Amino acid sequence: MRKVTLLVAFLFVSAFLLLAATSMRDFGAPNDAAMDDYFIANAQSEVAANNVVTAVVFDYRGFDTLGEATVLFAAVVGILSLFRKLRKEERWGDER
Amino acid sequence: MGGINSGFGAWNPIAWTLLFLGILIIGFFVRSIGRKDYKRGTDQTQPFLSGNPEPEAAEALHVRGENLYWGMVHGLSGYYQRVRAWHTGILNDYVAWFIGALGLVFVILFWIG
Amino acid sequence: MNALTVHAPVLLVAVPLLGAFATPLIGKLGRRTRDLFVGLIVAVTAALAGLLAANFFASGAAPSVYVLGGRAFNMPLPSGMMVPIRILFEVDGMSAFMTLITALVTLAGAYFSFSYWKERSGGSMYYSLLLLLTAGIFGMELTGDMFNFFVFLEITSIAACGLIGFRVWLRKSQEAGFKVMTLYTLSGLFVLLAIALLYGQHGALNIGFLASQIGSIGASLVDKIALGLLLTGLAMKAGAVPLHMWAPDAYGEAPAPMSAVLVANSQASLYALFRVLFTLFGVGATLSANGWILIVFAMLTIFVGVTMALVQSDIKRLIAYGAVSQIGYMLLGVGVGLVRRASLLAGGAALADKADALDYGFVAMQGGIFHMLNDAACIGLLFLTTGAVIRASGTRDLNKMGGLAHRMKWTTIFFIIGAFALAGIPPFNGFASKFLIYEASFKLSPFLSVIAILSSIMLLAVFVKAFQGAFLGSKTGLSDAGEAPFGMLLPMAVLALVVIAFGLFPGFFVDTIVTPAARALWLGPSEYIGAVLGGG
Amino acid sequence: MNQQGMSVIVRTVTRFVYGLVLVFGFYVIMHGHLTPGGGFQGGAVVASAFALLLVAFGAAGVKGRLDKHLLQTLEEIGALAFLGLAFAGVGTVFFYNLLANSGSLFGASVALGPNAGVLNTGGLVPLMNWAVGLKVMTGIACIVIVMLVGARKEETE
Amino acid sequence: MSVGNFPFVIAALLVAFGLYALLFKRNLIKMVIGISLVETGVNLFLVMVGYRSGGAAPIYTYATAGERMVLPTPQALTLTSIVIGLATTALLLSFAVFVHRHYGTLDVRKIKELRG
Repeated sequence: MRKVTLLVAFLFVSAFLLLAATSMRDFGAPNDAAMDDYFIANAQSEVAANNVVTAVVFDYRGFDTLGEATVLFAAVVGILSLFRKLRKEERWGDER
Repeated sequence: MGGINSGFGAWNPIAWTLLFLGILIIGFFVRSIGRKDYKRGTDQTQPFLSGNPEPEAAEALHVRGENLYWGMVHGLSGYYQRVRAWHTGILNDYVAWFIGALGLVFVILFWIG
Repeated sequence: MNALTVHAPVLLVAVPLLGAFATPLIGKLGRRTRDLFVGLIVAVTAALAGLLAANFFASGAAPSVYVLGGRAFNMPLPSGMMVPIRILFEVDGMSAFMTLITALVTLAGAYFSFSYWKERSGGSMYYSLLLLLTAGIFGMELTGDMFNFFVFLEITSIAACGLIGFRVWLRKSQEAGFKVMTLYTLSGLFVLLAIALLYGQHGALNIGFLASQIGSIGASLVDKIALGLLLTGLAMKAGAVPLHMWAPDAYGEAPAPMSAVLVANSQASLYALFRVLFTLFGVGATLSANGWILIVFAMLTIFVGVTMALVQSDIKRLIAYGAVSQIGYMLLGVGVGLVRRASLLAGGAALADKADALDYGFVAMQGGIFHMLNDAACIGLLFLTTGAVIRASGTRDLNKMGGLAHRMKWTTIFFIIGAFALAGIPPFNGFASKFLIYEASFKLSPFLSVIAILSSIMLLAVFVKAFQGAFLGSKTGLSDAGEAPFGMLLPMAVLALVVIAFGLFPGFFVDTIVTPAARALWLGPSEYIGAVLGGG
Repeated sequence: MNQQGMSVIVRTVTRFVYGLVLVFGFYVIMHGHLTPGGGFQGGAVVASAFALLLVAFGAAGVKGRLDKHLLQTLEEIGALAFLGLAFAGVGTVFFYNLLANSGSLFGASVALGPNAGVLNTGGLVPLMNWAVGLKVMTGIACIVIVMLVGARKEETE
Repeated sequence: MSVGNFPFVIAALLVAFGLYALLFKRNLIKMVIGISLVETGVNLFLVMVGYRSGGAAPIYTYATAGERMVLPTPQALTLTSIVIGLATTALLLSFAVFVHRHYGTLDVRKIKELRG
């Protein structure tokens, strides 16, 4: 019974996802590409980079890239902190 | 100074505090004119545990946290059984709550709203 | 305005990032140097937040933008373009208000940690994660770009989960870490899906531009689905019942000062929820339905949170459920405001005049937003005291505690202050904001305010249980418990002073910082859009 | 897969391929602003070379060569370098690309439209590529090593 | 030729499969796989949103003159979200390692000390 309700809810939400996908504009025909056309037109003159994607990644949206590097840094620090060497007074199950 | 006004009610903590202090002073005054023949060291200072003798073990005098409000929790036991049944520590159920809430939000947005 | 005030928004994110990247390197120089460095970074960040907020609220509280990487910081649009192409930081009343909250809680948490985490391992990584979490929260509150917001959301998720699972030797902390990480990632992915839908429909990522698009051509079906995804994902991240299941685990298992910062994290996603509902979809799309969704979430959150807190025997988890229930009051205030705003817009009334006339919707939003600040201070204070108590007694089980008030007098006093304030006992600050929420929500429907008041009373009962279980009782049992060290008492004292100050002079704070924040949401997206696209 | 890695075939092939993968990764990083790729992609390629070493020679085989503390330090240096490059433009605006078209290092302008590409262009972009490349390669290698050693400890427990 | 919305539907199906794994799989590792399935679907959707029919990669090196290019922004966003997904997956897996170290199992139904 519980599983059936779960399945119904799951199918309902998936149906909405499919509805969103089918009611999007057609594949390959962007509605409004003013921002991206600006990138394609001015990346060479402003950033002096042939690779427009790299120009977007490191110049126009460079702050996203900084955040992305930060996410990776956070993951590394988190994993290192999980696998760190504990002190002997930090015995397992100590609440303090 | 310092008060806030909610359009149809007002709240001024400074005035409230002054009033509270005034009531305290009055209370102490009333208390000070009470009876003075209070004898220390007699039965008057013994705690009255509904006629029982005071237990020796000091822990027995302390109602532990879990035992507080046991009556209220007992009265609401039906509700609590249901609500605690929600909080199964199983991760799939948590995801299921998310999916269910998503579906309800869609329903409200598209049919009710 | 000098260079510092110009660059303050981005420095608020960049300085903690610098500290986070440099802390493990500085940590090799020894603990004292590292603590000094971290304290300096946190203090500088808090000072920048204060500077930003003071400068903003003093200068008439008009939204200002900061273009990252442009030729000039205040030219979002290149010549001849109608869409901003670079990432913007946008500061309006709500953002500046939230940065104050975050700065306060982070300051207290970091300086508490200096003595709380002294004899523990991995201090450098601990403070690095703390600074990353701070930077992520500030970024969430300041950014004006949808995808950039998602990136900061993920930064906060990963840093928060690293901190939740930081005490590796506790099995529950690892369980909580996995659960919270899964749910955070899921909600973040749905937010990203919504952002992708919006980008596919409108070809832009700037919040102001998207808001103007949605406002002008109305919300299409895809926009509505994106709204639903954003709403649910951010409600999950904010911990609204029934999506709160992760919250007690997270607050309960993290190190005590980090629980306070995690509350600030939840409030940041709450801010994002309000931003989406008032600015992004502030005109046109199903306003009253959004408001009623918020109110339903709020009612469930308030009642279930309090009642679940009543039956906890773990003191940290008890406070955590209290924190969950407080999220509901903010949702209630702002939800009432949203419903009222929708009806006013339908009636074609002028929102600014209604705000000046203290319409009950605006008062409700004032209360909800003011309660964010109060809740951050009180819950932070309570979590810090809980950390000191657990450190002293070595257990978290209320059935084993008792009699701590004999030795930890100051901690007891701070706990009483925090508990009374959070439970809305006058003259503390919790009452001031809850008073506004009660009266305004009573105007909408008496049922709401009755439930809210009853839950507030039950919250007082909850704290009485915690106080009686932990502090009262005879001196026996955990008799080795001494008073918390000065390094822990000082941040508690600061937060307690903040609580008392907000309680005694609520009018001042409401007029100076809360009202501009509430107006920024209440008046809708026009100003926000105007700051980006010009004119508006 | 035991402590000293996999069979001799795998190890021999690894010795051959390792250098090639490294060279390709550094090429992808260096030409990030001209050809497909960039700091992240190239860094991931180099990290995959490290992972290949780990798989082939085992945790014990690379004990001396890949030290996780060194990798972590290098990663922090990369992150700091990236942040510093972002701070470099703070005279104008945070993240302002002040080297582009400036005539100095990486400051040459490019001919508009399709061209063969000049390495000495892009302003701060190639430098950021290098910083991010260093950060990503060391970061992912650090993750792989730590998780492998941690899982190994689990088996022995 | 136009394919309508068919590719978007595929991305939505991927997200749905990931949700199914999250809902009905009992193993922590399988739940992580479900998370990364959802993430793959979202990334696929994001990068498909940026496609312009008949467009080439937005890189001017040795490009044919006057050629229409696909939108560069979604590719940058997808790159970012892929790296974020890597980070989250790595952290989730190491949490799974430690959960197994403490509980001796990866069955979700047995890892429920935090309830009520």
